[in-house]
Amino acid sequence: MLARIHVTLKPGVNDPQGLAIAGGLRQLGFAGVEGVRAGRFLEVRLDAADERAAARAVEAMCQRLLANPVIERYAYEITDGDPEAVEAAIAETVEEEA
Amino acid sequence: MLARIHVTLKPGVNDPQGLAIAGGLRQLGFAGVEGVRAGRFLEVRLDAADERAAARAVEAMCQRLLANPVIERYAYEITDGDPEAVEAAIAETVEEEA
Amino acid sequence: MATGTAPTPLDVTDAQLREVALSRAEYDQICDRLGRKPNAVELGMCGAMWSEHCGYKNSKPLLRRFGAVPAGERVLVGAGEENAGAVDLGDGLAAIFKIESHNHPSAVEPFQGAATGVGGIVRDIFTMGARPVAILDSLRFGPPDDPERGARNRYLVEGVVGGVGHYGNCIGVPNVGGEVVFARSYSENPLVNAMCVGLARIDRLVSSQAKGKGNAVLLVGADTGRDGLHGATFASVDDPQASHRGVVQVGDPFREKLLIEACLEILDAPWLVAMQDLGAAGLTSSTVECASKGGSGIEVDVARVSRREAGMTPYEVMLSESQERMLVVVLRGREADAQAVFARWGLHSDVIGRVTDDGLVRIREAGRTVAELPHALLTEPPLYVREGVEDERVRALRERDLAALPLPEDLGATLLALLGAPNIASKRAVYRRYDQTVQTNTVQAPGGDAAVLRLKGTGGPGPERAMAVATDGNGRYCYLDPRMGGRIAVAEAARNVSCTGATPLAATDCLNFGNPEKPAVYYQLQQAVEGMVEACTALGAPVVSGNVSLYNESGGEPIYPTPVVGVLGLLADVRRSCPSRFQEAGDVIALLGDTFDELGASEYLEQVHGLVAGRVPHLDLEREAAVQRLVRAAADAGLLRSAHDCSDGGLAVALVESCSGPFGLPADDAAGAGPVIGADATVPESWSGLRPDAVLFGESQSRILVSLAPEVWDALVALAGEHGVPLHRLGRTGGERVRIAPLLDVPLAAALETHATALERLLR
Amino acid sequence: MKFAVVVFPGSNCEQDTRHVLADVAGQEADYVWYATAGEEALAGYDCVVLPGGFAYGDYLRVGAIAAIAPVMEAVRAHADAGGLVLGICNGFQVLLEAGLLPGAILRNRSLEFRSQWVHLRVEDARTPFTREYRPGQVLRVPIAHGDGNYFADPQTLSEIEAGGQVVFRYCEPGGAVTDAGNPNGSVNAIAGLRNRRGNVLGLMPHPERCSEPVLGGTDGLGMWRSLVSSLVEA
Ligand SMILES: Nc1ncnc2c1ncn2[C@@H]1O[C@H](COP(=O)(O)OP(=O)(O)O)[C@@H](O)[C@H]1O
Ligand SMILES: [Mg+2]
Repeated sequence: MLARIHVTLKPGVNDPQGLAIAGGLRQLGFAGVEGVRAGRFLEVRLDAADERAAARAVEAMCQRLLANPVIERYAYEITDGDPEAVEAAIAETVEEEA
Repeated sequence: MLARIHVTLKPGVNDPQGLAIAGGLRQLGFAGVEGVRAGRFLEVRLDAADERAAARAVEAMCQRLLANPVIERYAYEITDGDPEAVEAAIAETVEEEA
Repeated sequence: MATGTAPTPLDVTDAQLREVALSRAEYDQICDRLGRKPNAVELGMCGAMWSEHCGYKNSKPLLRRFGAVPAGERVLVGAGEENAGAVDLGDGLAAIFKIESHNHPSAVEPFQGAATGVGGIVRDIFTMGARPVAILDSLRFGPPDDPERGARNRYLVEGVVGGVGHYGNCIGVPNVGGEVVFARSYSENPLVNAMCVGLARIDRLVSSQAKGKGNAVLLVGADTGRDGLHGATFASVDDPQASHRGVVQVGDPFREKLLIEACLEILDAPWLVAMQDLGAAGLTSSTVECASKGGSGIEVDVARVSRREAGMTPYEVMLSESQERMLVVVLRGREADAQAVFARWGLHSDVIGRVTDDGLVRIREAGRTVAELPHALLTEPPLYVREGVEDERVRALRERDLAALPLPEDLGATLLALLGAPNIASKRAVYRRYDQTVQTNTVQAPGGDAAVLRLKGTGGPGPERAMAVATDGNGRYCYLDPRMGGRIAVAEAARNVSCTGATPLAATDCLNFGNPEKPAVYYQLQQAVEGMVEACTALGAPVVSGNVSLYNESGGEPIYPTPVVGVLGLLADVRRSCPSRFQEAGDVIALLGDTFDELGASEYLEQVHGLVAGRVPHLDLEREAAVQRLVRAAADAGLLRSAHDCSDGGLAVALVESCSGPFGLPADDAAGAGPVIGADATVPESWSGLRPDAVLFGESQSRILVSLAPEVWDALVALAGEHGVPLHRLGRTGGERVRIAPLLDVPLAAALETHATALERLLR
Repeated sequence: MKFAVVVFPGSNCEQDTRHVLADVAGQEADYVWYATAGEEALAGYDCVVLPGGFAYGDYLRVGAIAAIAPVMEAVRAHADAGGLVLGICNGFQVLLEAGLLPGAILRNRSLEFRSQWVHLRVEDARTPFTREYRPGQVLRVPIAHGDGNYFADPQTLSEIEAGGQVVFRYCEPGGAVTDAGNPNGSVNAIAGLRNRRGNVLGLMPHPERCSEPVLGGTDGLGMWRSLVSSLVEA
């Protein structure tokens, strides 16, 4: 299975990186940029009986290591992703958009 | 609008972060972990005429600043996200899963 | 990409030869010496080993000239013998050091290119059984304020500096020195040279000689991926942009740190035979090196190599440049002992082969032979001795008469302008991003002349010893006069070391040049090496290691010829190390050496008059040696409160730098600064015949600005007399201004502010 | 006096720390391997030091993976039993991630690594780590970190301040706590803080790098002297 995990800073926690990126974008002339928040995106490939088992495991991973509850929160979805498929999917979107 | 941007290492590019995280998870007893890929997740709030305009802008942002084309690739979706809604959505998922 | 199936011969197309950067003639030579046609794997191995990067086919004949420098009794391992040079520091301790380039990778991906450059040179050092204790980085970029390329140049600086810091900070090796120089000539081809110094017990030095038939060959560290395929060959052809696309390695400093500790832990193990890091040309060069240095042979099976990716061919495995990998040779039967240590450090290891005695490098895949070559074939590429001819345009520039040059009416304003120029402004914006104090040995950090590092546990009951280290090189000098430029590169690095009171022991060098197949470039290479040999001989600093980076061109134009020299010196008593800044108000300011009407090739000439022209300042080798002996003797006798050499920007700039605060630490670092100390100097009578701008900003060589307590002035006069060195009393330290009467008088605060913050602003 | 210096994969100040404790302060100091499991791993040690470095490369989050290392069980037990625990730089980050100290660390405000000397004002000179300093004394100490930007949510912060848990603040040479004196953007210029009980201290600056005259400063000595004197009395 493949868990796609998003770890983001809680609102209210200042985000120097996000600020810098926003600044950089405006400098490049993207005047429309109102704000940027920088987070982490983790793809965890794991072997689990079924989605529920996987979700339980991933939930525990987030609580115990992947996110720091003091400053961060997390969300995830589980796909029965053979990773290749996902890779491909992403690749596609990129093509399309390119 | 809100652009949710995923920046990930190209397949085949060495991912020290992912390796270390996978090691940490196994140390915690998550034996099922087969591999981890670490990427970045950026939420860009921007003011644009419509989705197509936003997409054009975000595409340019990725190419010029947000991703390093030599080792990374990117994908994004544009939601007419009033951010609150998104925040809320994420928050929910967290509740549910918690 | 072709896959190897020996011994099926291969009828190579020109395209295939191009891919492995071999000429038709070279291919034919391979066939002759081999007595058959090589297969694809063998061809790839030959291409990598015969590349300039690994084989030095254009530079080796010139490098042999360094052999002419007397080695002296301090040299333990000379150039070319092992992965790095080694000198004897006493107390059974050896300093291992080397400088290396990572120019082409950094042009493509500045952050990872620079990071893996640091990783590579650090591996060269601990491979020999030394703990890395210092990193220096010598960098060249296009101007940050260039009208067209400024943004790209700033992006490269940001990436390279970020990468150097990322890697060195993580592995806990202090970055204690280097250079950052800007010139148009580097715009499309930045230079990233990294130097590492390590300390080893002399009786525990490790060799890379694979000896003992049947001994086991272990591959330790990262899994092997398709990283950097063709890094070695492509580092040897023009246009990095095109060449490196999609072959970028991502460094893992954390794994490197584990490798350092694990490799140092096994030094005492009776079963350790040899260690060799994997660098350019990966498994190919490391196996070949071990076999050839050991006068043995080696046999590895690529099927035993752990992969990061599926479906890799033997060709790819043998040529992969995946980072953070080491080859370790252990006594047969002791494989498990070795693997246990690595496992404890969380490092994966595979037994991939054996030492043989047949002079061959044999590569198998699951038993089937896929390549079999005599290591002599791989380590002895054809050598090319070429004809060097000086570029007429350069001669013309050098002959340019500067007498008619107008004099700036406000010399004070000119000084302030120079202090804000990227090449003269403090490099704090760069080095504050490097951990300078980890390992608790840093006595003098970046910001002065040479760095000084205390040598823990040396000196027995007496005071601890220290070593001093610095890098230098001036591409503009070498462009206008490669021979003099080569001399000066060595002389200034050694002078920086001598300014701390340390005695230079040896040197390392990185030759960054353009395409040697061009006569004008070959001439530069030849001349620069001659100049370096002359200076190394005169200053008693034999070259014990080095590296060559050629084909540094883009759009057909070669970069400034840029030899970068690192010099390491020894100080008997750490407490006697001499800082570069004034320490007390009321001290005497004096100059060792003399000033001439030499404006040629100066930073002033380029910044203020927009000229890269004129004669490079003359470096008299005997005078240089005498001045350095004098400053060391004076420091050793405890006469000096500070010593700082005059380099870019001349006397006026050196004077301002000396004013910037009493700590040996970066003076422009808020907490380090402490009270600054002004200067009240007067131009000596004897210089009244010189152009004022030459007096202030000329870059006459062999000059050191010192400060000392008035009581010891007579002692210094006497000492200078003994050494036959001119000594000029310039004035007194103190006050809130920098005055060089009658030429200029500026407020110190303004001068220091500009000097300290200009680069930061330029890079923003 | 017996000190344990914990070694994580990627620690890089463990030798510096041991050097100061043993060769400068003249105390007994052993390395303890991160994989040592069980509550007794640290039995017999008076003070446990988590040294600086880049444990696990600081990948994921600084200190995060080290905080779940087997030895941390014993570190927690040692702290719960009232034993002294000192976290320097990366060690401080590990203590935060392990929840032994409140708050968290963010990237430096500048987003750049900073290696320089800073000034610290001693806010609490009664702890076993600082008793040899004067309250309000200004120390000159090196920092070297890219992630030293201390953060705590408003409520936690007010608890920390109310409880007098702030031990060091970044300041100017004269002792004034200003933005100019704050090298990384830490909230309330917090450079080091202790737990409520006062037996666990974490700080970003490196006292072990300024405890010998040749290194340009000796303001770090007070910390080792404090530890020794308090342990002698205990
Ligand atoms: N890239 C760098 N990394 C570390 N230190 C640097 C770097 N560039 C310059 N420095 C330091 O800044 C100081 C001044 O550099 P430089 O002007 O080249 O000295 P000099 O003119 O005496 O050779 C030296 O201490 C040098 O080590
Ligand atoms: Mg100098």
